[in-house]
Amino acid sequence: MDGIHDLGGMQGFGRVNTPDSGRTHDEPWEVRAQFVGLLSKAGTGSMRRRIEELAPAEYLASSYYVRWLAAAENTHLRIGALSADDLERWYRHFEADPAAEVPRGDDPALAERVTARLSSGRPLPDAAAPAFRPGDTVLVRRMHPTWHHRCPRYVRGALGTITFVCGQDRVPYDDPTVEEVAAVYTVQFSSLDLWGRTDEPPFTVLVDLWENYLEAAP
Amino acid sequence: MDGIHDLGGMQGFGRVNTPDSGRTHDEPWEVRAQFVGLLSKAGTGSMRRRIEELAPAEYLASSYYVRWLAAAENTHLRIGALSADDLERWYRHFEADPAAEVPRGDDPALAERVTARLSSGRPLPDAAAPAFRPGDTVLVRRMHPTWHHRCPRYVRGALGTITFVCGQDRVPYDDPTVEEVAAVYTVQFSSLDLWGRTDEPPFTVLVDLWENYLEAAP
Amino acid sequence: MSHDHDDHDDHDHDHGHSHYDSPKSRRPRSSFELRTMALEAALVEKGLLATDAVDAFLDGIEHTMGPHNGARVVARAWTDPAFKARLLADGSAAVAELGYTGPEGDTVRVVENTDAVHNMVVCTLCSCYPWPLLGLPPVWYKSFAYRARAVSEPRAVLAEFGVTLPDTVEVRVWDSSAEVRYLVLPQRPAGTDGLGEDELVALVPRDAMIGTAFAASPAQG
Amino acid sequence: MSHDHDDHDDHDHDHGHSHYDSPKSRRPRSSFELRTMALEAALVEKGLLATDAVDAFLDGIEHTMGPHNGARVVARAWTDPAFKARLLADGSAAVAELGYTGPEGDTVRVVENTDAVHNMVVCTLCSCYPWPLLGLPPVWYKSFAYRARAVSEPRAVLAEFGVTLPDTVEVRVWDSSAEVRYLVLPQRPAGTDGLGEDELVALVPRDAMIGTAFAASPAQG
Repeated sequence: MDGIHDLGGMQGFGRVNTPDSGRTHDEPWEVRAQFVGLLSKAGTGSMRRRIEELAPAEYLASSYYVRWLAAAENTHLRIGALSADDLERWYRHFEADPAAEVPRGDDPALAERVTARLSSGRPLPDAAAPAFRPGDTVLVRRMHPTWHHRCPRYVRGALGTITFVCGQDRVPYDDPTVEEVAAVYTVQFSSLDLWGRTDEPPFTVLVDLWENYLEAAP
Repeated sequence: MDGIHDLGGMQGFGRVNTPDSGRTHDEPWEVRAQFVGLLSKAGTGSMRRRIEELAPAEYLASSYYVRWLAAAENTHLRIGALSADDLERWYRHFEADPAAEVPRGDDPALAERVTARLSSGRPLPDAAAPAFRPGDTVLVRRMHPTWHHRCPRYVRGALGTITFVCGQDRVPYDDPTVEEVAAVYTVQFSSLDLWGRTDEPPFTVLVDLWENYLEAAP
Repeated sequence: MSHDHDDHDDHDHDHGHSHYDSPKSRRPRSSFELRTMALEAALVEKGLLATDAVDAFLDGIEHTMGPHNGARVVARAWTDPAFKARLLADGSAAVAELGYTGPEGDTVRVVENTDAVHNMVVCTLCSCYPWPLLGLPPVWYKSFAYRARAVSEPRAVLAEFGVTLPDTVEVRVWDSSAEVRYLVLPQRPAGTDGLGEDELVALVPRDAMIGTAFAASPAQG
Repeated sequence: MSHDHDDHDDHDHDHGHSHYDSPKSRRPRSSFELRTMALEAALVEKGLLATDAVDAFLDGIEHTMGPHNGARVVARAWTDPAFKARLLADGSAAVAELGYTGPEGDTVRVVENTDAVHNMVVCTLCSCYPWPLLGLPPVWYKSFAYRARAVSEPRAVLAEFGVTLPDTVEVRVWDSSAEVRYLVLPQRPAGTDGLGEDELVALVPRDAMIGTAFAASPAQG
């Protein structure tokens, strides 16, 4: 979907480098919320998509890790894996008793797989039959996708040059059972073709895009 | 600026037609806030621009008339026409005494000019030397304007057809003393050139654009 | 416009236009109302606001202006072919014949719905709207959802209003991004041949002049 | 990485990785912490979460992974021309030689800063980042401002970090929108000819590997 998460080129957000912004996070619960969401066995699908589905006003009002937390809560409620009552009951439990600990539910086999995954590398396989080659000029399709995708709006309709064929990968969609694969390319754009002349000298932007977002330049 | 106000094509906002959304407003203060902002003599400049300057999260979290109110407050504070203390003092005054009335400050000459304006029409003058004519194909420039403008992002880089020459008008900028004028055109786009194929049959979008947002199609 | 759902301001009829809640009201003032009162009072205190000018403008936008004017224009166009021709050729001049001019209505273009074309109007960047002809815009016209979706999925938006069109009808969406203000001329309903202008006015809901409704048939009207 | 400003988690050293505040802490838990605890507890209750798997992942992302790995890669490339050649030709295979593989680091591309080119990395759509090489991304990398501005005004962003470049340098901004993860190979600082790999590691701040800092000179390091 073309949601609020697609921020490239938007103005009005102020400074990047602010006091304490070099930290990775501020509170211990934050990273835990992210990984509880990521490792849930409830079948939440892509958490990226779940975060994109937050209401735009909530997305902008929430910190990074609150977005992860809210998306994880919403998704478990929506798919019926948890009820609002489950969450409220436990919330009141921990609120009432500061010494209460979160119960453990270990799964050594899964923990072992996670540990193995943490030190394994699975580079993208080579693209089987890429339609474009380095040096080709391509046009990013104009679209209005209501499904999950990874094609930022700021490159739509722009001409770019294929710089690398990154490999072959599953096309991101809502439905994790869809097994479509496509070549992924690094496409190079001149800032002039994205933003025209600005206050800065022209620069280069490189974006990794699936083949189905591209067409041959006219 | 390319701010959060530029909403064309964004997804995630839900339904348009909701209960009570046929009303023009809900509370009497709302329209008053808009016109107090519009008629201030403090030299706030374009209130449109002032609303666009709200922080994106505040913009999305606020109702239409709260945006007008917040923009009017911010602007008067920023230009020094009012102090935070002025606003707080009066706020506490009205909060403490529900019967307190807002003081009047009449200006019969201005009121007369307003009344006259309410029944006058000032159509745009004809464009002096328009660069384009109906039927011409134009390309909307790619840009990254940090100043106030009226060129939505969703038409940038798209090809369209000049349908009407609307007339000649001041180019919108931050600085109200800049007196640049340019022709304004109605430019017609096929939805295919904006969004590609979608669930709906192709349709037509017509956008009124100043000449400096356009160039001749290559 | 009794079938239109914007006759709502019962609580400010005392003032004749939008002012603050009367202290007789049982509700406590909201923080927004208090902020608005504080802003107005502080500006008056500094000599930066003319109360009578604000009142005059509000009286105009809430009473003189409004969808009754647009409906009159539509009914006139339905009954007077020469007026309709002038209206479509130069909207600004034609609505001025009826006296419907003023701020946010200086340059007017009227776009006609036919069997082949359906028009709808939006302002994606803010809320531009033809005040002299339609008054203040409805909440939905100012909503983020309408501003976002009208230009990218107009039929889905129309469906929410109960307007469905054959695939062969061309939908034209006008994004009022400059100073031209748009009025949709809806199709005259069937079964209205015998009706005069005043009766026809009652068949033109506000939303039909924005493009999210049809004119009403006499049975509904 | 003592000159890097992300050594902050003093309050969870007891656990070895991000857990909840100890009840001995004097602060009341925030509503967000309570919500996170409730979510975790409810999932465990339903058999939908493996606590040991979460702990293992957090231990990896907060300790095994981190900018010390990226800095090792950089220092190796500065001192071993054959490694550098392999690294630039096939980042994934070269970092695997050092064991720096894992989630969000399966496919790695290393981009080299030179006198003519300065690279910086962003993820405009979310927060993609090479975990095995750099750990968790800093708050600024995940900020709306960075995601919005890096691709449209990179020099203004760099200036906020004290990085200014001659106009003749080509700025290349890499938007990690798919599964490739990027590491910037900063330029080796002057005056480091005599230093070994371990000493060089200490000159590579995390931000230099994202592209918003230079490597430190020995005097600073």
